[in-house]
Amino acid sequence: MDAIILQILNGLDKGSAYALIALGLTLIFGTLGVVNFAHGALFMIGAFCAVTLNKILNLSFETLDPTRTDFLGNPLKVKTPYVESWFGPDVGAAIIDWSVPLAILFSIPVMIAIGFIMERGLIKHFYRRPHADQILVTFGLAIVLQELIKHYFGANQIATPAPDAFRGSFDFGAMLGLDPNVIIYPYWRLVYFAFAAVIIGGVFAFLQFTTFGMVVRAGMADRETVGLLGINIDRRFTIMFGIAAAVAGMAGVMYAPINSPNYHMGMDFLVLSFVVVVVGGMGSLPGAVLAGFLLGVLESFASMNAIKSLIPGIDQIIIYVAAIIILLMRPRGLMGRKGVMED
Amino acid sequence: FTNAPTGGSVTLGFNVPQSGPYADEGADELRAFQLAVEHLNGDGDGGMLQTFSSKVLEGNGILGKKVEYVTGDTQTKSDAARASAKSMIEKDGAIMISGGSSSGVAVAVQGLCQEAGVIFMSGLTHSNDTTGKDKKANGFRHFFNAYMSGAALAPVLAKNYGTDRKAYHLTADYTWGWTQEESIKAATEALGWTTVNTVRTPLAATDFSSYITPILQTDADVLILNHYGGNMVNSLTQAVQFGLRDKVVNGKQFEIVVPLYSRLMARGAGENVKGIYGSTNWHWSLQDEGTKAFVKSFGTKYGFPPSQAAHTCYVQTLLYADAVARAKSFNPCDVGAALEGYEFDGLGNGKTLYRAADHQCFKDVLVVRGKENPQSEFDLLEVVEVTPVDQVTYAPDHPMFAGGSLGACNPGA
Amino acid sequence: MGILEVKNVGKRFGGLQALSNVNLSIAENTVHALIGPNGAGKSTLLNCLVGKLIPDTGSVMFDGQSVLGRTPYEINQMGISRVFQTPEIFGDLTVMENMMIPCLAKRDGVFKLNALRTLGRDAEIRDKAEQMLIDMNMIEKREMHSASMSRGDKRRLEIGMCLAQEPRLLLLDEPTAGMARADTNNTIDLLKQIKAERDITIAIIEHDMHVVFSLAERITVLAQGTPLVEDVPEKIKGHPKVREAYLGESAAAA
Amino acid sequence: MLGLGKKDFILLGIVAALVLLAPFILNPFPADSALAQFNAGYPDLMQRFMIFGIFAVGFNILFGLTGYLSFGHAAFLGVGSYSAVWMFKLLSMNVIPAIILSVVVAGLFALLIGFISLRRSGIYFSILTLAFAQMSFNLAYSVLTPLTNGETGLQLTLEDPRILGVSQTAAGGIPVTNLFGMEMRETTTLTLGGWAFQFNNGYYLCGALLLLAFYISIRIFRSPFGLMLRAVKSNQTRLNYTGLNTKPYTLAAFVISGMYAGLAGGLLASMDPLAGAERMQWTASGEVVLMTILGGAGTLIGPVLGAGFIKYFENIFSKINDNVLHSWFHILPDSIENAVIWVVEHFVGSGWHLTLGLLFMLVVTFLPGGLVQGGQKIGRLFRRRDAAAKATQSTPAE
Amino acid sequence: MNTRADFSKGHNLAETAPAFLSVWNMESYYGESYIVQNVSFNVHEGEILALLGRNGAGKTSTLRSIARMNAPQVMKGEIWLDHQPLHRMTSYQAAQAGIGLVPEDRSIIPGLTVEENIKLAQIAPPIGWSIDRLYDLFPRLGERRMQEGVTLSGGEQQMLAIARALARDIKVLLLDEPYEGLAPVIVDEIEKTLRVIKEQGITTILVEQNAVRALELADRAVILDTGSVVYDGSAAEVLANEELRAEYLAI
Ligand SMILES: Nc1ncnc2c1ncn2[C@@H]1O[C@H](COP(=O)(O)OP(=O)(O)OP(=O)(O)O)[C@@H](O)[C@H]1O
Ligand SMILES: Nc1ncnc2c1ncn2[C@@H]1O[C@H](COP(=O)(O)OP(=O)(O)OP(=O)(O)O)[C@@H](O)[C@H]1O
Ligand SMILES: [Mg+2]
Ligand SMILES: [Mg+2]
Repeated sequence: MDAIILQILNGLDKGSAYALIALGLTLIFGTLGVVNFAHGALFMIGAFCAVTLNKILNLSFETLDPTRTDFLGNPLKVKTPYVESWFGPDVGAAIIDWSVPLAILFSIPVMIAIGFIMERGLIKHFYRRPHADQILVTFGLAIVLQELIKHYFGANQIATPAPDAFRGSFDFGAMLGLDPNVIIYPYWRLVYFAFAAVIIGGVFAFLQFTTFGMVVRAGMADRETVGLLGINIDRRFTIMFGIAAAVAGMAGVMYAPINSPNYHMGMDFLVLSFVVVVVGGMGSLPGAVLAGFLLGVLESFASMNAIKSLIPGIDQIIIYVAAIIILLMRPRGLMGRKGVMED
Repeated sequence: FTNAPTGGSVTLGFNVPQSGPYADEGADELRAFQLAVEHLNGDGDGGMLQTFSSKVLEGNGILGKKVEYVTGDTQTKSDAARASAKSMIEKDGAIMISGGSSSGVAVAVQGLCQEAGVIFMSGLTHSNDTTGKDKKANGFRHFFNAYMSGAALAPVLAKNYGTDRKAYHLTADYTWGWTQEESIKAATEALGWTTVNTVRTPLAATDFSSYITPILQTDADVLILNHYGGNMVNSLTQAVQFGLRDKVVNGKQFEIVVPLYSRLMARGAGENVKGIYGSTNWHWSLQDEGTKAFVKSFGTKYGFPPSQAAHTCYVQTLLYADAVARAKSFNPCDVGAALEGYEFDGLGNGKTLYRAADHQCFKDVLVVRGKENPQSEFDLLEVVEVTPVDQVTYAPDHPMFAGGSLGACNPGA
Repeated sequence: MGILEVKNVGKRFGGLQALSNVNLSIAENTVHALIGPNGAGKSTLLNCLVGKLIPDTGSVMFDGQSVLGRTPYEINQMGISRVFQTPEIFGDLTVMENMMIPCLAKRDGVFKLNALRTLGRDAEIRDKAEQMLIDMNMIEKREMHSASMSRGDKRRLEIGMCLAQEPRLLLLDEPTAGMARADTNNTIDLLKQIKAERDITIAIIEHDMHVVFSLAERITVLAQGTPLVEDVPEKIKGHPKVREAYLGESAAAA
Repeated sequence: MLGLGKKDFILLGIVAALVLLAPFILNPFPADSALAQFNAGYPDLMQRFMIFGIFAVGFNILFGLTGYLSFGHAAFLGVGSYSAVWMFKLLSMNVIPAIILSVVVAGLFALLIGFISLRRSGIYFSILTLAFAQMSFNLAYSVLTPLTNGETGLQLTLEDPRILGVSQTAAGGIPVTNLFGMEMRETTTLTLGGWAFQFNNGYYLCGALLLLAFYISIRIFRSPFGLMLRAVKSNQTRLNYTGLNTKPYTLAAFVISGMYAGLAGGLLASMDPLAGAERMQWTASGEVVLMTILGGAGTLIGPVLGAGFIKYFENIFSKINDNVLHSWFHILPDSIENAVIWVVEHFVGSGWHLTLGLLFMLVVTFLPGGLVQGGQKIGRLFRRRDAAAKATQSTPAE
Repeated sequence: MNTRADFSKGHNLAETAPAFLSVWNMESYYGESYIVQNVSFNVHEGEILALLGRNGAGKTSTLRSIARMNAPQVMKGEIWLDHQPLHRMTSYQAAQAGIGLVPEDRSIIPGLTVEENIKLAQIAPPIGWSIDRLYDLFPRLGERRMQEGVTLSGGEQQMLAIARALARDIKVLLLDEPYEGLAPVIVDEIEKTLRVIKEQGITTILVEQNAVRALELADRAVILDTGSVVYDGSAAEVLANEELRAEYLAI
């Protein structure tokens, strides 16, 4: 029983990560109709916003400490971050400690700018091109972004810890009056879950309660006609792209403490996020979110030992099996709209 | 024989991961190779050539031929690695291939070199199979292996954590992971530990939460992570996040063990490695002369200390050159014969033997622990014990290594 | 007994009863027109005949066989061809290629794996397609990319493609809409000629009364999903209900 | 000729000539010159050009004609490779049975996957194929290790129970793949001055099969079947209402292109008897998509060009290291040399991916029809210049 | 016949124009094919102009050029609407400047209901008729307001397309074959509507295959043939002139 509750928690948590990535992707892929293979790269860049901010906050001046030596036997250079010298060691250390949450604020303008540049500079020429061309160009872009990050940050993962305040786990069991220390869940993952809920809610509200969503949907179905009605669809597409990039970026920032970022993490998530979006159904935001949670929970259950011993390797393929079954049972995924990318 | 050097130079092929998750390790290997070539050609400070027990290398290349090298990208895929190695052999006339950062690639390239008739001096490969069931006459491994990790680590674990422990394994679901799991399990069980469960995790997994929470349901009190690279960083970070290390089970503090450590990658786990035991082939903080010489020349050139992967690649290059010089021939069979059963010292791991029966080096193994108070960004691990070679030696027909045979050496066309 | 017998067909879309109790019999070798106000259910009825929609009730028999439950291509192979209200052609292909496809479908059936035959040397198909293009007065456009034709031309091409299949029953949904008067007249002539030359039954939906009255031998007026009247053209023209609900003053005067 | 039109026959002729002369064409620089780095005329790479050419040509039959974008085609290549290696292990080192088996197995596998996946179209189809391929990859990497040897890949060993043949050669090695005794790896080297041209048996086998594959693909493009496939891409509704069942057409195209992939896989294994699971990964499937689009989807020769392009970068650019750069630029003054090298090294060696990514973007942005379109543009430029020259010549005459 | 008498060829960018809507020397291309060939005509405020010609004559292309759609591309010439240079605008700017086009394929937007299709037209200013007023004009649309626009019957779609144009406050209404697919009674209705619109001062260009009907309604007529203007004059004259009709309209 505890095991099941824990796996549901895991599933929801995983699901919120999937849903968040899929949400950003579906804004571009499901709504603008651009097969954006660079979406994973945006997610990765988001995570590197956290790394970068951490680096910036850690910018240090060096002093030589003659009493200690480095690995070559020379006097050791001791680094003191500027923030610590400016704000005092305590406040400074606290700022550095909180670099991941701070990076959210940092990432929003950065990601929106990246989204704008990407859309204005590149993607806008590809709305009318075949999907295959979009794949080629965004894949190229993803590689380029990835290689740039690799060049500046290396290929290894970079530890990007959450603030100390979020270390440790919340004890659900104790709260519910069960055995303590059995149903525990890390604070940061709970934060991630809440954060995902807020972002998903925010995006939904924006698209639901403004006509923006309808206009973009219409623009994707028939740009020409929307233009005839006096609407500057290009601008809205750009905004949409910016939002999508920001969502991807924030998802990345928040994920950094769970999964130390490296340049490759975008590609690792790419296939999965496409699967989630398509299983959710093209053009449907709720579908993407639902599929994210569904696949997250399924994956968690499939990795339970009891199930694994029954069907070896099921945890490796559950997502794909589920995708196949869902797509065969429902022609347009869970909630897909007719006619969107069906040809 | 294949690619017999005709002109004034001889070409070595360094096949390392330049893309993919192990690219940094590959880059470090490449640095080491370049340094080795420099030293062989008599440039630089000579590095370990000064401390090497064999003195036949004179800094004038190999057998008087200048050493040149070509590089390629394995992409950590056996296919790509073989293609790259083939191009070195077919196009550039490389006579020895070295490098690599995973066992799958090592075994695949070793097989290729066997068929093509060149020598393979493997880089970082830890699976038992490389010199076990997949061993090849033309292939040689300096790096240690999973069995040795287990044999070295188990006594230290028993000493620190007691002999009455219940272990839970998370294992990367591919050949290397399996051999490591098997080795560690056997070694720890021999000392009285029990194994609660061994769970395979998909290679592509990045979120291990659903493999970690079931541990909370068992009475296991040690978690052993048979993971490497990104898997290791993520599973360790997440296990710590889940508060495993703060847990007390069966009245004992819960512990995590990472049997194969890589300093480069441990950085990705940050604080979380502190106090965690593991093993490693070599570490720059060793104080023997060979290590000091190598760290000095590497550190002076590149500004940071070398990794174990760099060390093994450097050493392998010297060993190959030395074997050629001693055999006075580039013929792979002669070189192989010179390496087989060769005993040497001064290359950082103390006295070492290249065993003839399986082409595996036998030397001391380091047990390390994540350092509590690192002095610098490179100072992540501390050596807690140097396990003597006798303790990690096994019979060539040990069941974990059985099944293959070296076959005959192949000098190629 | 007509070649097409529609009995009691009904079709519902959500809250809308698009067709109810439609009974229709089309006699072999006649031209039968379906007219009626917009949204009367004419196209829906056609969709039920070709397998695009499955009626909720009733039966549809073509030449004594039921078409219900068959796929569009099976129905087509039975001998029913259809021209759509908005032209459906192979926009990426040339006019000639467009025309060859129905010829191939006629000859080779629903599927034939003739992957190693060369189309360019298939004189039979080529001649037939060319002849059809000549008949349709489009031969000079044979190499044209069909998507870049004007809409009237697309429609003519589609009619030609359907005729090339030599169907026994040809269903035309507003075939001359958007066609210039001259081409409309040509099309009328062509249909009359084909009618005269071979055994073919034509059901035509049209709002252009000129076309309807030039071609039709019988007319059914559909309104709100049910047949209002069915009669010969002369009677329909003067029918007061039809005048009021559909024709209006100007058309009736024409 | 051969049932081809004149243009197609010429195209086939050109491809045949290129295949035949590739050892010369791809080796333009003397072996010890600084630019020898750019030579691609060594057996392994030439074989790869041919093999991936076959793969891409087959993929193009599906994607270029019907527009169905399969994202799991690498699975067929992988299955082909595994079948071939098993054939070598169990039956004989002759490549013929191995290749036949790989084509057949890949075809059957494609039939199964295609039958299910083709129930959907558009992106839904793509994701279905992707899911199948990723499943195959994941299983091959771990659970199916007894069959696939997992991460390491399926290799020949000294203990293989070869029915028609020996487990070990007299010298104690593993026998090599051959075509009725003609060893695939056998290479004759022709040294002419500073040049060393390599002629490899395996390469010519691959070349012959590429020509055959290419020829069949031309025939398919020009056949009624090919027309139907293009019609599927253009308008399925019309096709249905013209009495044609689209499903068997698309399925046939899917199976044919799966068999091409199987052939490519079988050849890969015949040239180098190893079958790795990564061959089935989505990146491998993505690669063939990129090859096809890059070269020009729907064109006959485009996919072959695209395959050559990508494989060239992967194998040649990745090998240019600092050392090579220094040898190129050492004539420059030190500071400039270092600056130049600093710039260039981002794009070669471990930066080869960056170059590839940039080229993808440039090609698709400026040559929407892929490399083939680039070729046509250049061709037109010349023709126009010719025409202009003629025009100026003829003006005075008027 | 008074074809382009009002201005000289190669007219430069004067900031005023002789008429409410002026098209000067317009040349448009689909890719490399030259379709609208040096077309000029004027439309006065409140006028109905019938634009006639055979299939493929370039009528649709002319309307699309005026509405500044992406294809065909106007490569040369000027288009002025009420002193605004349309030729320097993109389609949405032209629409905001007062152009309303009812395209020949109706372009109902998939995925949107009838009402959403109309609402969409009222997002960008200036806004014209209210939704209720449009439903009064086309009660049929009111009945189907929640239905997906593309599932409407052909005639209903036509109504929706016209309603959508009127939902914006336009100065010029470009109608591409508005009667197509409509029952004769409805055609009568729409004709009446066009008269109402005219009274409100909206200028209309009407492309129609049913030339007689169009000419009866229009004040003036322009006839195109293979992309060029071959007649520009009063509508009545065309109706009266047997030869003209036979030559260009085949009626
Ligand atoms: N898929 C559908 N969903 C809901 N309603 C539909 C659908 N298809 C058609 N309808 C409705 O059914 C009615 C009949 O439509 P149909 O297309 O048959 O009319 P029609 O007689 O062909 O009219 P027109 O002459 O205007 O083409 C219309 O009111 C239409 O809105
Ligand atoms: N997208 C396109 N690409 C290339 N050529 C086109 C395109 N659309 C139309 N044309 C060509 O432009 C010419 C004019 O077409 P247009 O649609 O303007 O004619 P039209 O007068 O509206 O004819 P219709 O009465 O048939 O609608 C035709 O010859 C047509 O072939
Ligand atoms: Mg209709
Ligand atoms: Mg038109």
